[in-house]
Amino acid sequence: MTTEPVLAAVDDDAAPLTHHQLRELYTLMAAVRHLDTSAVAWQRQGIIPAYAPELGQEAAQVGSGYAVDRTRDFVFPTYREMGVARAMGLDMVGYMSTHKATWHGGMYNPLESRFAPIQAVVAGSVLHAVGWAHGQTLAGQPTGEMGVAMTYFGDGASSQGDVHEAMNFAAVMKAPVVFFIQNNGWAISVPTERQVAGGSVAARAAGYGIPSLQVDGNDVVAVFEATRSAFAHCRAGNGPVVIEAMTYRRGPHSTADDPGRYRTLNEERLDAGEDPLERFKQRLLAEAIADEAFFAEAQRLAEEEEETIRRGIEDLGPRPGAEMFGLVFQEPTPALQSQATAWREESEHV
Amino acid sequence: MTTEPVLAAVDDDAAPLTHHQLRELYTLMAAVRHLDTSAVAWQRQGIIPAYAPELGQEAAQVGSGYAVDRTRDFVFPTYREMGVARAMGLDMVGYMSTHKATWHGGMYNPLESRFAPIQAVVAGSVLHAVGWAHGQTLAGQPTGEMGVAMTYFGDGASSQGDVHEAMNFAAVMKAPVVFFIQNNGWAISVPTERQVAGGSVAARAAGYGIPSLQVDGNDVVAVFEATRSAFAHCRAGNGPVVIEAMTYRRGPHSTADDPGRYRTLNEERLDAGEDPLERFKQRLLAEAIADEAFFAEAQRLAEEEEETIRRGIEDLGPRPGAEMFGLVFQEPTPALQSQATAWREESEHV
Amino acid sequence: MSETITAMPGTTDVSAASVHQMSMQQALNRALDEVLADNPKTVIFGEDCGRLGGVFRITDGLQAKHGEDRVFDTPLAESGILGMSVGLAMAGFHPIPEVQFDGFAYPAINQIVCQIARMNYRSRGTLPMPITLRVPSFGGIRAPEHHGESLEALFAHVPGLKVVSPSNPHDAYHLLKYAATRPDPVIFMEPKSRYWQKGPVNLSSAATEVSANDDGTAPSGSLTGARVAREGRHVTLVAWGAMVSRCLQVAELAAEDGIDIEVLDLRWLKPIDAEALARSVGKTRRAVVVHEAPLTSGLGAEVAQLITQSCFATLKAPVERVTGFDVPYPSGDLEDEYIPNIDRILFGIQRVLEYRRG
Amino acid sequence: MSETITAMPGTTDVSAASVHQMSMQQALNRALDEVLADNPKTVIFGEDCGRLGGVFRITDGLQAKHGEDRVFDTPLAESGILGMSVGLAMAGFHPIPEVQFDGFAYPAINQIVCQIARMNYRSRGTLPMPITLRVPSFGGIRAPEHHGESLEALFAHVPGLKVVSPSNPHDAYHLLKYAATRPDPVIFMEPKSRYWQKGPVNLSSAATEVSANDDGTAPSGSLTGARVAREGRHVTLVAWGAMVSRCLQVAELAAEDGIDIEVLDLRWLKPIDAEALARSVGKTRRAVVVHEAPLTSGLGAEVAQLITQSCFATLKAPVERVTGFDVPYPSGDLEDEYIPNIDRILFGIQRVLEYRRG
Ligand SMILES: Cc1ncc(C[n+]2csc(CCOP(=O)(O)OP(=O)(O)O)c2C)c(N)n1
Ligand SMILES: Cc1ncc(C[n+]2csc(CCOP(=O)(O)OP(=O)(O)O)c2C)c(N)n1
Ligand SMILES: [Mg+2]
Ligand SMILES: [Mg+2]
Repeated sequence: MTTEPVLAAVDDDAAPLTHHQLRELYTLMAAVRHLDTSAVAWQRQGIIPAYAPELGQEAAQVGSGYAVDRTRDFVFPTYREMGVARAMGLDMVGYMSTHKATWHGGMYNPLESRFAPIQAVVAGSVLHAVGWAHGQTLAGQPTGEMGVAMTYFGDGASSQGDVHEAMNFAAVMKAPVVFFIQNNGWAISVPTERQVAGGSVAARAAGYGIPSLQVDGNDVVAVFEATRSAFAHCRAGNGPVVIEAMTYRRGPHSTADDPGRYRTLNEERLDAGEDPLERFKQRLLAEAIADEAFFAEAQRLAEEEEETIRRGIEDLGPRPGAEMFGLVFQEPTPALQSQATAWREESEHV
Repeated sequence: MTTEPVLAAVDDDAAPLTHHQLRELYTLMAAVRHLDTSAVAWQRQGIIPAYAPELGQEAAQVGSGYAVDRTRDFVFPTYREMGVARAMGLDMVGYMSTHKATWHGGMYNPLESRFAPIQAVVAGSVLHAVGWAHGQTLAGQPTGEMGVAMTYFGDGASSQGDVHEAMNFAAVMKAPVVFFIQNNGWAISVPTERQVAGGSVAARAAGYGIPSLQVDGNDVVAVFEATRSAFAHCRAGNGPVVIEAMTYRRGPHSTADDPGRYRTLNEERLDAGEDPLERFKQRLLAEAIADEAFFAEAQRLAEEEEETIRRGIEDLGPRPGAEMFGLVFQEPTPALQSQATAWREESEHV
Repeated sequence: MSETITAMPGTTDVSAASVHQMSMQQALNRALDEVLADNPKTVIFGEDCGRLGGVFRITDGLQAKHGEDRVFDTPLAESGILGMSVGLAMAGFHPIPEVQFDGFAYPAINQIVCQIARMNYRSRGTLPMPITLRVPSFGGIRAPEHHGESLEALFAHVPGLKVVSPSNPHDAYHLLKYAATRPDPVIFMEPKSRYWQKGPVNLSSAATEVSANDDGTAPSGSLTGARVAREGRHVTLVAWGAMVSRCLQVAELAAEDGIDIEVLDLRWLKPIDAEALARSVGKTRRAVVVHEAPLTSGLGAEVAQLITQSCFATLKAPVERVTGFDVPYPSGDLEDEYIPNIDRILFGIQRVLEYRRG
Repeated sequence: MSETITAMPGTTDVSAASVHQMSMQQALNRALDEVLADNPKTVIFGEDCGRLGGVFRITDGLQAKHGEDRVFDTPLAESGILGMSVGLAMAGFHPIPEVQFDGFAYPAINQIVCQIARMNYRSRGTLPMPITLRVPSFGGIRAPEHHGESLEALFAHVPGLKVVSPSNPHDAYHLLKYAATRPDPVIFMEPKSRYWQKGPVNLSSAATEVSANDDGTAPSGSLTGARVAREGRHVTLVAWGAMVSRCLQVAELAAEDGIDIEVLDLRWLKPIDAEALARSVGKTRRAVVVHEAPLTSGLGAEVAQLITQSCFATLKAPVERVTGFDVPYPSGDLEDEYIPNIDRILFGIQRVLEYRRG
């Protein structure tokens, strides 16, 4: 019926990554891997009550996050984008604080970070990205320099009605949005084949006239390049792009989950494919872009970093109860103020 | 990515319509056309407060409704399927009563009619069709004899998240559902090109692995045949089908609407295409399937029928207020019963 | 149907020159026009808001005047409209979305409750949501199903939202201008059965000025609080939206029997002006709350409980509620049986007047 | 933490043989197992309900035992799950859908309010909706955002729904079996913080029998009404779900000071057992309602107003509400500041005890 929509070829999306950049990507992935596995340990040690590991999704997250221009783009994460956050240089204590149950959404400044608050509603922020992106159009950003919104969501989230509404709105309004799906094979216990009819979220894009890219989500360079061309397409005013990064959730859904109930270790081994970190390492070695000393140093840096973040998290006290009341509105209401007063009297006995 | 899904060829969807059937189709369309234009007049005369005309959509509605097997299928309408209702032999006073503001949803028996209550929420019943259809699978209906659900909705409704959830559920569960879209060019004042990104609702189906048919919605025979093959496909256990009937809303959105605010008469004339009734008449004449006497008789029957229905509607008194309370639950609650008592005392002074 | 607009404290310009007769539809349209002109970040959108000017013509002419970037039609999806509003607000815009009818706010509730109402909180104040959601509300126009709903109890229960409903053209004009310039989300419930009623509107900008008290709370009678629509001594009728004019009618009828009714137009449904309730019922010692929404868990319960808390010692009778029933909003033929009518309100007044302890 | 289960009127079998110690999770699981066995038209579905047995394991083992047609996973879409329930009910099934957490009922509100609650009415009784929607509810488990919400006020306001919440394993077992065999839609709110608490469950089927009075209303104390969880003379605490056990704790503490507290476990949040409220507060003359949901327009207002209406003449103090605040449910670190704690409930009791008129 319609011809398959394709990405506009844009000049500035072609330059190959430098060796420096490739090493930087590895360093980021190593930091993310170590922080992620450590956070699971923190949970076991009682430092944080819960965590949603992104083990296995480092390439998808770092590769895409690395393509963001933090002077003008904006990212809309779910609850599992620690790797994107790290790649974008977020304050990671602020990021991790949500998992310590300090503050829903995290304690970093989303405006300065260009990274929206952590979102616990599956598909909850996909439409926000469309609105933000349409705002760039309305603000009259010159073509070629538009800020781009990138919204992350999972194979499971793709079933939500909001995703459909978002893709349709974005396409009708030609909004500069990158829909970045991490298809990690699972939505808690439900595998993609019983979730995503037709087998691919990217395949949905054509129905809206949106170009799409299905990419090996375990290949960090492939992910980066796909994201970079999607950004270029959007920035040039050509409307939205859908990227589906095929990857695998190697860990449990969260530290509360027991994957043994719905998949065997053998299935995990077979389905997970190559470890994105190890695979990238082998490539860097094979192409002589990095040597063992580099990897050892990356690991050392990752450990140092984790140490600092862990200490920050351990030191993080609970927020003052008054914030419950003070942060609801920009202009507080008398009714809420009197509740705050009653709370102070009864709970703090003042 | 995926190969274009196609309809399963099923034996029993091939027989050409008999002359008798073709004439019956015309008779139905003539009855619908006359009732529809009369209902607009009723509104002007104050017999009913409002009406949503289906002028121009007679072929789409009669052609599809005619394919329903009322011993086992079930239809989920919107608020504009008068033609389907008539083709399925509904009690038309019961149907029209919703437009008299007698009872939301109409007064016919939906179970006996195999026609769900009139639905005012755009896309509201699309998921119901999927649930009903999955019920056929669960009930273990023998393949080839499954009851099929047909859900109607518009180009505007296609933007709702529920439609996406419904198509995905239906495809994942292989539910016997026909999604029948009447793309009539408009959702109140918004034309399809600013509503349906990509230009076609049928094109969305492939993304779910659902076969689809885009059909000339002003050709009653084409619509009938498409619907018949979709039903055969579903009945044989092959899962859902999407049909998009391309037609045109020749009238206002409703009797409260003023299309002059958003489209010119000239645009209407150009975009509406051929009148489905006139076009079918010319074909029947050309193929010598019917003669002028037949058409005159069809018109006479239509007028007679409208007369009866109008009288039924005029005679329809308001429902007793007690029904407000009595029909909420199967098992009424004491709280509601005491509200009913208070109402009777205060409003009926008993 | 005449409605008295009480003079607003703090209103300096009361010259006849700035007072115009207009319908609520005109008043709202004018308010939006001015808000668009005043703040280039304001955008209006929804289903049929643009070219058509809305099914109730509230946005009539605004697209032609302010351009398609400022006033535009969206695809037919309420969650999309509200979700998009969040993103626009994050990008620094001030969205004024419309849902076409009350009943079609339900598909957007997830975005309203979990996103719009919480983003300021979640982001610790860095991402305010200056969104004014216009909702043509309540019944009374013999409309199809889902076109006559009262969602105020739901909205008022949601932390992070403010909720307001004007009862007359003057308030509609000023409350909409006020709401649309606030940094917090406001649900603006328009009584659709009142759209075409005319009334005096004082367009003077002084009439919108809200001079807060020292403690940050609003002075009584100002736009941020309730309004005494009619003074009286014997019973307070509390109402909002379309029920205010009905209560005023009832008061006229009751006056013939020597019963002097005070009518309090609540206006703000969240936060509720508890002081105005206490002041009025402190004087009359009897109160009846009137609303169209179903009784159980309706906003009438909250109003009644606020009154009981502040006036318990002096209250002569338990607060009465005259409301819609716990049934789905019925079709036009039964509408008058469902919406509180004059008789039922009079019975409620009678109950609080005749109440005897024990 | 011990909870007394008062003997149920009409319970004939009180033999120890049918009394088992089990957690609420086990009681619910057993109830579903039996309902599936009893009625072949019953189907259970939702996100992760099948293979995983639900994130709270309420449906654990049911798919393996009853088959994939009876207990199945759906795609991740709550509106889809509830919309599908409507169609299944129309096809003669008895769906027991689950939404995974309270906060994720919002995406399905449109289907719940506009479809499930109205289809029986719209179809004039020809299309009943025997749907039991299970909603793991309320807070207290330091969960992520949207996993600790209390939606009872919203549900109770919707005409066409019935709403129930058990506070202990025995009630959980019987109320779920009762709800799941009714012809009307029931929202079944499970207090997730109580899933793992054990208690005695009398499995005797006689315990579920509800012998209605002649007028069709339920006898007090039966499963269709409230339950006196603790008798007392001085103050009535009204609560439901997880707050019941907290109120029982408070009652024990207050007893040390000589204050004799009655705890009424409301159980049914729609319809509310107004007679039980009148009976209890008619005796104690003082009442405090406790709930986790935000104060404004919460169900506490309705409960308070029902009490005030029936007990106005004898009430010694206005009904107090000890509730969550009008703020979004906070993160784990602040949870204990938000949920009514023992201190705040005691303060509420003190206020009704010390109230002096004028
Ligand atoms: C609207 C909504 N429904 C349900 C949930 C509960 N839930 C949290 S994560 C999840 C699975 C998400 O799967 P997917 O989108 O594939 O993301 P992944 O967890 O694999 O990263 C579910 C059901 C939720 N958070 N939001
Ligand atoms: C959920 C919802 N939102 C808005 C409306 C108001 N409304 C009624 S019909 C309509 C346009 C529908 O267009 P389409 O689906 O193309 O059907 P058509 O009217 O052309 O038959 C709108 C916006 C509604 N009924 N339901
Ligand atoms: Mg996933
Ligand atoms: Mg249309």
